[in-house]
Amino acid sequence: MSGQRTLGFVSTFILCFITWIAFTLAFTVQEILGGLIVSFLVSLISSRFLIHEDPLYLFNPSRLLGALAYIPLFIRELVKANIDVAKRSLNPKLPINPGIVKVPTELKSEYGLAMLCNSITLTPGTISMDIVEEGGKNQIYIHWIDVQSKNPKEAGDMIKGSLESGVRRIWK
Amino acid sequence: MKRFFTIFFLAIITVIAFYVSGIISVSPSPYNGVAKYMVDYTIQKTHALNSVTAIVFDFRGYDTLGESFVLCTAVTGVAVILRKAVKGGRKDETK
Amino acid sequence: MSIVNTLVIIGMVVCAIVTATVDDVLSCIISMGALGSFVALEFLLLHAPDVAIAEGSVGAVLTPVIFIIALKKVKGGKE
Amino acid sequence: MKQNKKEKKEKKAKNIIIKCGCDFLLPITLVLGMYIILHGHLSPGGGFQGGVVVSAAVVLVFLAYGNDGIRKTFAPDKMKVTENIGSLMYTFFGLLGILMGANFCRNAIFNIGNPGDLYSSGTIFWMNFSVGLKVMMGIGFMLIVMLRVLDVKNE
Amino acid sequence: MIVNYIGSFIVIILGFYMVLVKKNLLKIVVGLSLIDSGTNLLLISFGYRPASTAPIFDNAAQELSHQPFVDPVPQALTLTSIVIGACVTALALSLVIKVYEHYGSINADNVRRLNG
Amino acid sequence: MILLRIIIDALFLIGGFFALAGVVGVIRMPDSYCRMQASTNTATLGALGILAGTSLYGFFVLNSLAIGVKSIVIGLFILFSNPVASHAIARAAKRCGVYMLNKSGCDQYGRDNPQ
Amino acid sequence: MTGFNVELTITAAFYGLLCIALLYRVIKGPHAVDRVIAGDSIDSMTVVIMALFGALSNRAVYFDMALIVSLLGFISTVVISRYLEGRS
Repeated sequence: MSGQRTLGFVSTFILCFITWIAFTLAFTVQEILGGLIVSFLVSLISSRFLIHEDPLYLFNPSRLLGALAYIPLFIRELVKANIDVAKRSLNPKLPINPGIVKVPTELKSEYGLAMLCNSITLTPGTISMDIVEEGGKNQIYIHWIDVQSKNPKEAGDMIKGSLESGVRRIWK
Repeated sequence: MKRFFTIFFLAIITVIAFYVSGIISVSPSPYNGVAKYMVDYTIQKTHALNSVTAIVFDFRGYDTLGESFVLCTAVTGVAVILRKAVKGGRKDETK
Repeated sequence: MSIVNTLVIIGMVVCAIVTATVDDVLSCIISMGALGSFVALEFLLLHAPDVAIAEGSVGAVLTPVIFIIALKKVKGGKE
Repeated sequence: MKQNKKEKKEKKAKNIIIKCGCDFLLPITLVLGMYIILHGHLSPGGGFQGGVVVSAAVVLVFLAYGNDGIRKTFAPDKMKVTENIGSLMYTFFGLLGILMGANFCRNAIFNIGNPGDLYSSGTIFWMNFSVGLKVMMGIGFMLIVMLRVLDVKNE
Repeated sequence: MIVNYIGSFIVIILGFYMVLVKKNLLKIVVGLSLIDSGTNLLLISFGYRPASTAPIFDNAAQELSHQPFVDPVPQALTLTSIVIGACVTALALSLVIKVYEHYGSINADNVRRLNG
Repeated sequence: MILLRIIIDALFLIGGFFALAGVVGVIRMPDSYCRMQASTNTATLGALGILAGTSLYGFFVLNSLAIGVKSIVIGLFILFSNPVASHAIARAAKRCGVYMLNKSGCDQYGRDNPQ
Repeated sequence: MTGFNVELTITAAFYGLLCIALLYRVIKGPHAVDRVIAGDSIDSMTVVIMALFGALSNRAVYFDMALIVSLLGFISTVVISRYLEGRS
């Protein structure tokens, strides 16, 4: 357990130091030293909150590649959904058909679920409202501005088809 | 009746305020005296780059001392007024 | 930038009028938060970033939290 | 009735998104606050602003874990003591001017380092640090007290 | 900059209106906070000068050295004022909580009547 | 130089267009949940387009590393913090029974969690 | 300076105009939730105007303000939603 905690401390330290470098952007000795001290103190407090399960989970190269590959996928979905909602709201007839659907998902880990739900919320047209666990499977309630299908499987494919496969490459 | 007097009073204050703002806006604040001194001597006397920090902590340090005491008093006052919450928390901690 | 300055002042005044005239206490607090946001932006436009940071951080963290706690504790503020 | 209670418990346990968001944003907030405190003499900011940003950590922990999380994480008595230590540090650095033969708050040791470095400008750096310590602990203590009011029942 | 003066005076007067007319104690505290914001804006507007920049001597300011600086003294005073405003708000709200626990009402008239 | 200017102007135009669409949606939509959908439109492409333009402007026109990197960091912060707020307010609205326009007749949350 | 001032100013003025348009929802929201949504959008637009003004004045120090507002702006919304959940 103690080794686990040390590894979590190290990964939090790396995150804090990267953040400090992005804020200051000065590479003198004093700034680097101050960054090391601040990151040490901060990760002493917050490492037990940041790390949920495995501290070195993201340092696998395949998962880092998956995270890099997720960015263009996400941007493509974002632009598509944005154009769709902009068309709907600028149309004088306001063609909306709202409703709440329930969608099953395969993801298990907390960060994976949170990442999927945040991606769904960020693409306009869908907002994730709640997560419940039923029968060993996590179900997400989604408010959808244009309900095209009430069947959970089809609706899931339409809303989060490519997003979930992208997330599953990173988290379990 | 009371409400009418209140609104009448506020209306008078409004008229005076607009008149005053007209007077202020034609004569902008000059830039000599204490402000010029403080800006000129910031780097020379304190080696700080931010003028406002230099004023707050060096030229007018008594202000910050008083502000610090006000903050300490406010925190203590909140803790004294809501004493029940602090006590309840402490009881839970010892459990 | 004087156009932006005028627009921000107009928004601030409208927020203040909403704060003064609305009945519900929760709506009053929400529009006061919007007024704080406008005032912080106005401080930045007047070239005072120190004051803008102070107002922004106080208006984002301290004020809404303690107001909501007080509102919760007095049970909605109904008399 | 029993089923209803069970359902409620399950819902409370599944509040994942806010918890993960607050967990991820907590170290970033702390680093941002420390950056604002320590760079008070180079960029806008200073003790008070950075202290308020750091004390947002209390609110983040409350949003993620409720009052139990605050009780496990912070120690209010030590925070009050630390606030007083910060106040004493400020007074000491103010009195340093008198000790060096000038008036109160006179910057007597300003010529250490060049202007523009992180550690420069003498007492201003240390006063920033002590005021930041004082404000973060004071506002954090106040927020903890006010958040604990929510748990106390009216008799 | 007459717009700034008029806007901040309107905010201050609306805060006065809330403090004088409203019966709800929470709204009175909101009015105090409004007066605070308006006063800060008025103080900062006094120090503004056209075609100037913030009083921070970093690398970008050395290039713009022909421009004057904004008056930094009101900014430092306003910084103190904001801290005191936050303290006043916190203390007033804790008093409101205590008044509600004691009297069971936050209407100013009821509280005055019960007080005798 | 002229190509850079065209790119930055295009980014600003994209941001302004989507922000306009989001604001019109917030004003016109019939119920609270649809207004929320439109407000995400403002916060994502409306803000990210402008911030991408500002970052390019800082990197290549002003030659200032700090402006470019800080713009990107602001965009990342908006991406991290905005959906949490959006999710929280949507759930609270449904829990405290705000009116929902139910044109499709498909309200599975209300069916599973009766008031 | 470099000729970009016109675009930056026009974009900032446009966003300011949109902020005032959003105030319609603050004035006339039937429920408090609508006002919260409008306030949240006003926050993100404020961040955009701050970034534009910092780029216009060519000072990197103005961006710290936008960092703080974009990072901490969600706290008030989440706190208000927590209050609304408990009220029902």
